[in-house]
Amino acid sequence: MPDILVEYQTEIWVSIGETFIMVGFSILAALLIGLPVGTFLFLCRKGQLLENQVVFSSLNLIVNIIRSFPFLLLVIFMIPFTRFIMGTAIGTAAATVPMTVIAIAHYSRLAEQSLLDVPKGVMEAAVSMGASSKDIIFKFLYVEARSALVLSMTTSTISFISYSTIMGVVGGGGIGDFAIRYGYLQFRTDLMIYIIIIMVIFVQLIQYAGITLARKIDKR
Amino acid sequence: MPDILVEYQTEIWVSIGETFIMVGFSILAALLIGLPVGTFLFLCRKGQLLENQVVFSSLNLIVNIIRSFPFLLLVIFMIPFTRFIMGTAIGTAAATVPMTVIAIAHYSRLAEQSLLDVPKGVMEAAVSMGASSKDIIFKFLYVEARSALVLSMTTSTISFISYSTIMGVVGGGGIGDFAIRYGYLQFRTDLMIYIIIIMVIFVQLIQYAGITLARKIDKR
Amino acid sequence: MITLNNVSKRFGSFEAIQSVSLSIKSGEIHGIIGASGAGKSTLLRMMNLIEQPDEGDVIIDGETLNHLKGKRIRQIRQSLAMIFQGYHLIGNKTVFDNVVMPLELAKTPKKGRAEKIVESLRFVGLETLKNQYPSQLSGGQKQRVAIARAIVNQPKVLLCDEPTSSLDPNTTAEVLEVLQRINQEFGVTIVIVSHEMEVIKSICERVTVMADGRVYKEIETEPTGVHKMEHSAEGFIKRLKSSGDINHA
Amino acid sequence: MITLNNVSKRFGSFEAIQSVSLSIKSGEIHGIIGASGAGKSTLLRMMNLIEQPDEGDVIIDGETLNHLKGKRIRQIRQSLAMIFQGYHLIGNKTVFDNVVMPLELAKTPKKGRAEKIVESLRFVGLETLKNQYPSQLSGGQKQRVAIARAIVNQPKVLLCDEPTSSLDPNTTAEVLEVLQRINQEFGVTIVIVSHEMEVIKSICERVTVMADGRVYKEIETEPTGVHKMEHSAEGFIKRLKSSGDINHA
Amino acid sequence: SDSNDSKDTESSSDDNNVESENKEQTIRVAVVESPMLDVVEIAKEILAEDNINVEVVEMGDYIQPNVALANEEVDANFSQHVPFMKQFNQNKDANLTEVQPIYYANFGLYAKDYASVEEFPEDASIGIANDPSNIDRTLRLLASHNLIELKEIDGEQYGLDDIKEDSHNFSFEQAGIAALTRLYEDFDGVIVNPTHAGNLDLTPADDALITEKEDNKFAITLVAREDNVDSELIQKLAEAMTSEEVREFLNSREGDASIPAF
Ligand SMILES: Nc1ncnc2c1ncn2[C@@H]1O[C@H](COP(=O)(O)OP(=O)(O)OP(=O)(O)O)[C@@H](O)[C@H]1O
Ligand SMILES: Nc1ncnc2c1ncn2[C@@H]1O[C@H](COP(=O)(O)OP(=O)(O)OP(=O)(O)O)[C@@H](O)[C@H]1O
Ligand SMILES: [Mg+2]
Ligand SMILES: [Mg+2]
Repeated sequence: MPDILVEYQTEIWVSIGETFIMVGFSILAALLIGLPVGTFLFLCRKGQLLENQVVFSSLNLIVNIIRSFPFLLLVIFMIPFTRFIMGTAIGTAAATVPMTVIAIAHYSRLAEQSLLDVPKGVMEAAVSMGASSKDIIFKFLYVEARSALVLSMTTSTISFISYSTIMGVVGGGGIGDFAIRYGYLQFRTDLMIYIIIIMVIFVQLIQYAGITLARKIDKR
Repeated sequence: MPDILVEYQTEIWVSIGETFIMVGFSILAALLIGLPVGTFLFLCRKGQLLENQVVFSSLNLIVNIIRSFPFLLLVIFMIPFTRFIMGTAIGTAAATVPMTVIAIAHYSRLAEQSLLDVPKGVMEAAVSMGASSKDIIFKFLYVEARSALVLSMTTSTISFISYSTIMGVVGGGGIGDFAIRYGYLQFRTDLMIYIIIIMVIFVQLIQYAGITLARKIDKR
Repeated sequence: MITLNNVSKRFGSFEAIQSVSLSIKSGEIHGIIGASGAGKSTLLRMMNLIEQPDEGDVIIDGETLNHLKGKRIRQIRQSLAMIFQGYHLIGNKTVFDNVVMPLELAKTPKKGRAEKIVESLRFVGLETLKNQYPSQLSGGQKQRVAIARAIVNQPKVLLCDEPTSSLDPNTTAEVLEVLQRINQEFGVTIVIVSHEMEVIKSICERVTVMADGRVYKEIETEPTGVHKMEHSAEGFIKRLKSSGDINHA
Repeated sequence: MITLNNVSKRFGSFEAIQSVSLSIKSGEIHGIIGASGAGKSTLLRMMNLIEQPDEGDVIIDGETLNHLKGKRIRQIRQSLAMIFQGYHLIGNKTVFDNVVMPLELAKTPKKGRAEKIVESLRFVGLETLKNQYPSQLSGGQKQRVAIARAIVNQPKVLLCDEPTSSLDPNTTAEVLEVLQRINQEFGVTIVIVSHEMEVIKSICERVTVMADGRVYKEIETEPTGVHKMEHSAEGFIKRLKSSGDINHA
Repeated sequence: SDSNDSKDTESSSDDNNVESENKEQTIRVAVVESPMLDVVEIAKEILAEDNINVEVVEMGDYIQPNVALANEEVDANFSQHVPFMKQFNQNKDANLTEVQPIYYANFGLYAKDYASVEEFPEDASIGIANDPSNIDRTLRLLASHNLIELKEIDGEQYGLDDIKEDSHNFSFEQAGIAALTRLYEDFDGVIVNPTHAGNLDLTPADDALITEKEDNKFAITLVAREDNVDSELIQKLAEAMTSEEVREFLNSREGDASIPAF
C-alpha cells in the first residue's frame, strides 16, 4: 500500500465510515419514503389507477423544488430544519438530514419512471382480480418492476455518494470531502488520486452488485 | 417584480444565459454521445445482441470513473484537458467541457436502463427480419423506448442544471452560481429565494414538457 | 345474474360497442361469437368493469356496478374471474405464484392453498411446471396457467376471452371438460368468447352472435358435449387421415 | 430447401428438441402439429436461427446457417419471414409502419411501398385500420397485422407460428386462401405450426407430428382446400345450427 | 516597462506605450467574493478613465484564481494573503508574486452566549473553517492570544495535529467558512473573517472576543506573476487599488471589518 495511504489510514477509514453513514441513511430514506413517493407520482398521474391531479401536482412540485436547489444551497437552507430535527446542524449525523431529503427526491423520480414500464396488462389483471391498491402495488407493480427498481437504486446510490461529497460544508465529512480537503485544498494530488481510486472501486462494486442482482431477479 | 430582481436584472439575465449555454451543450452531448454509449452499454451486455465483454467493461468502467469523482474534483482534474480543447480553462465556454463529460456519463446510464425495458419480442422480430444492428437500434429499440428515453433526458437535464451550479468554481457563472454567491456567500436570502423560484420554474417547465412529450409519443 | 343494459363504448370516434343489451342467467354457459373486431373482448371486459362503458349499466345480481368504488367492487371482482386474450401473467412470478394470486387476494386460509393450486394446475396438465416462469413456457402453456389462475378460487362467474385459442384439440377438450364440470358441480356461470365454433357448440347453452359492435342475434343451443380424444400423437394422425369436409364445420 | 440435421435444444436441463431431422421441400406447404409444449415453436424458431440449436445443423438451400454472421445471415433472414405466436408488433408504430418494416430493411424502392402495404393489408382485411396503433387493435386484428407484415415483401419462405389462432373461421379461411395463393403464384415455401387440425388439413401437403421434442411421424396428405364461408353473422348462425359431431373432427 | 510580459493575454496586444494611451487595454483580474470584488470594481471605474478595461473574473473557490493566474488566463488576482500564495507557489511550482497588500480582514472569535474567552466552558465547541489555510490562520489567532500552544513545524502551515497544548480543551469542529455563520447557534464560538461575521451583523471591533493583531502577515494582497508584476498595467491597477476611494470604502465598512494596509 502506498505510504501516504498508510499515513492517513485512520482519517481515511473514518471518512469512509462517514460516507457509509450518509449514503446508508440516504438509501434507507430512498426506499422507505422515496419509493412510496415515486409510486404515488406514478399512480396519481392522469389515466392511472389512483388518478388524482392534486396529489400528483403537489408531490411533483415538491420533488421539483428540492431538485431545483443547487445542492449546496439546499444544505444551507435546511440548516434550521436540520437543527430542529437533530438538535445540531453540524456533523455527520446532521448531514444525513439534507442527504435523506435529496435522496427521497432523487429516487422517487427514478422509481416513478421504472414503474411506467410495467405492462398495462399486468395492472389490468390485478384490477380484474379485485386487488386493493396496496396489493396492486406490492404484489404486482413492485414484482414486475423489481429489476428496474434495483437498477434505479444503483444509479441513485452512486448519486448519493456524489451528493455526500458536498457535506463537508456542514462538517459532515466523508471520503469525497476528504479528497477535496486533502487532495485539492492541500495540493496532495497523489493522495487525491488514491482516494478517487477508492471511490471508483466502491462505485464499480455498487454498479456490479446492482446489475447482477437486477439480472438475477428479472425473470421476464 | 420585486425591486431586488429589477436591481440585479442584468446579472440575472446573463446568469440565465450562461446556464442555458452550459446545460444546452450538456443536452447535446448527452444525445450525441451519451445515447450511443448507453446503447452500447445495453447491447454489449451479456446475453444481448452485440454481447462483448471487453467493450461493455471498458465503457462501464469509464462511466463509473467519471461518476465516481466528486464533481468539483472532476472539474479541477479536467482543467488541463479543458485548456487543451478550448484554449482556456475559465469562463462559461470552458465550463461546458466538464459539463459535457458528466452529461455523457449521466445520460448513458439512464439511457441504458430505458433500453432494458424494451420487450424481448420486439428485438426478436427485428432480428428475424434481418435488421442490421443500426436498423435494430434506430428502427426498433429507440422507437419502442422513446418515451422512457425522453423521461430519462428530462431527469438528466434537471441534473445538468444542478451540476452547472458548481461551475462557478472555474468562472462558469450560471444562475445557480449566482444564487450561491448572493445567497450563500453574501446572505442575501431574499435574492437567493427569488433566484431559486426562477430555478424551480425552469425545472417545473422542463419536467412538464418531458412528461407531456413522453406521454404523447407513448402509443403502447 | 349478469345484465348489460344498453351499454356503449367508444374509442375516440369509433363506436366499438353500440347500445348492447344482454342478460346471462346464473349457472349458464354463455357463448359470444363474432368476427375479429366485432367487439367481443370489449363487451366481456365491460362485465367486470375493466373497461368502463360510456353509456348504459352493468348489473350483477341486481347490483349496478358502474359507479361502485372501493371495497365493494373489489369483492365483486374477486368473484368474477377473468381469462384474458393476452393471458396477462406476471412475468416475475412462477406458475405457482401466478396461480396463488386470487387465493391471496381473497385471503383464503394459507393452509389449503397449495392443494388448490396443484389441483387447478392438474386440471390444465401443468403440475410439473409449477416452478417455471412464464417466459419459459410455450404459448399454450401460458394460456393454461391463465386458466388455472382463473378457476383456482372457484369464482361465481368465469369470463373467458378465447380461453383455448392456443391449445391443441386434446388440451382444448380437457379444458372444456373442466369448465363444464365446474359449471355443473359448483354452478359457476361461464361466459366464453371464442371464434372456435366447436368450442361454443360443445358446451354453450346460449350464444350471442356479435357483429360490428352490436348483438346480431341470440340463440339457444343444445350443447353437443365435449368429446375427448386420445391424448397422443396417434390421435393427431388418426384425425389427420380421417376424410370428409370438416373445415370449420 | 430447409433441412434440419439432428438439431437439439436444451433449456437448462430440459430437452425441448431432441435430435430432430426434417426436410422441407421448396414450394411446399408444410404443417407441424403436436400437443401444447411439444416443441413446435422452438423447432420453427430454429429454422431462422432466432433460437440457436445446441447441436445439429440448419441448412437452407444448401447453406449451413448455424455459424453464419453479419450481412449474409441478415440477407437470408430477410427472405425468411416469420409470424410469431405472440405477434411481436412494434407498439409505437402504426399498423402501416409495422408492415413497412420488411420493405424498409430490404431497401426496396420507396415508390412502390405504399401499394404493397395496402395490398397486403387488404389481404387480411385491415386496410381501414392502417393508422391505428397495435394497442388499439383487437387480438385478431393484431394477428392479421403480423401476417400482413410477414407477406408484404414476398419472402421465399414463410414461417408461421399459429397464424390463425386468434381468428374467426371466416378470417381464417381468408388468410389460408392468401397463403395458398402466394404459395401457388410465387412459389413461397410455407411452414405452418398450428394446433387447428382443419388449418393443417386444408392446405398442407406434408405434416410433421411432434411429441415431446421429437418428430413422431411425417405424413403426406392431400390438402382438402380452403372452403370459404359466408362472411357474415348469418354464417355463424347457420353453422351453429348445423348438427353432427364436428368436434375437432 | 514592457508589455511583452503578459504575452498570452489581451493586455499584450501592443508594444507601444504611447499608442496604448488611446487604444483600450484590458486587464483580467480574478476575484472570489466581496469585499475584494468591490475593491476591484472601484479600481475598474478609476482605470476606465485611462482607457483601461478591467475584466473581473468571478471564481468559486480560492485556489482557482491562482491556477488561472499561473496559467496566464488572468493577469492578476485579488483573493488571498501572501502565505496562501506562497503555499500555492510551492505546491504548484508557480511564480506568483505579491504586488500590493490592500487590507487586513481580521479573523475574530465570536460567541453568542459569552462575553469573553474566560467564560467559555470546558470542552467548548469552536467552529472553524475546513480549508487548510484558514485552519492555519485560526490556530495562529488562538496561539497569539495564548489560548493554545503550537508545536514547531517544518512547513508553513499549522494543522490541528500541531496543537501542543490546549488548556481550554476546545473541541474544534470544521465546516465551510461561509457556512460557519449559519451554524453560529450550534457552536460555543466560531472563528471567521469580517465578511462572514458581517452577515450576522457582527464586527471585529465591537463583537469579536479576540481578533488578529494588526501586524499579522495576512493582509489581502493583489497578486500577479513574476513576469508581469512590473508591467505598467499591473502597476496602474495597484495604484488604483490603493486610491483614496478604496481607502474610503474600506474604512466605511463597519467595525474594523477591513483595515487598509497601505
Ligand atoms: N426459455 C425457456 N426455458 C425453459 N423452458 C422452455 C423455454 N422455452 C420453451 N420451453 C419449454 O420447451 C417446451 C417446448 O416449447 P415450445 O414453445 O416449443 O412448445 P410448443 O410446441 O410451441 O407449444 P404451444 O403449442 O403451447 O405453443 C415447453 O415444454 C416449454 O415449457
Ligand atoms: N384502445 C382502443 N382504441 C381504439 N380502438 C380500439 C381499442 N380497443 C379496441 N378497439 C377497436 O374496437 C373493436 C373491437 O375490439 P375487440 O377487442 O372487442 O374485438 P374482438 O371482437 O375481441 O376481436 P378479436 O376476435 O380479434 O379479438 C376493434 O375494431 C378494435 O380495433
Ligand atoms: Mg378479442
Ligand atoms: Mg408454440
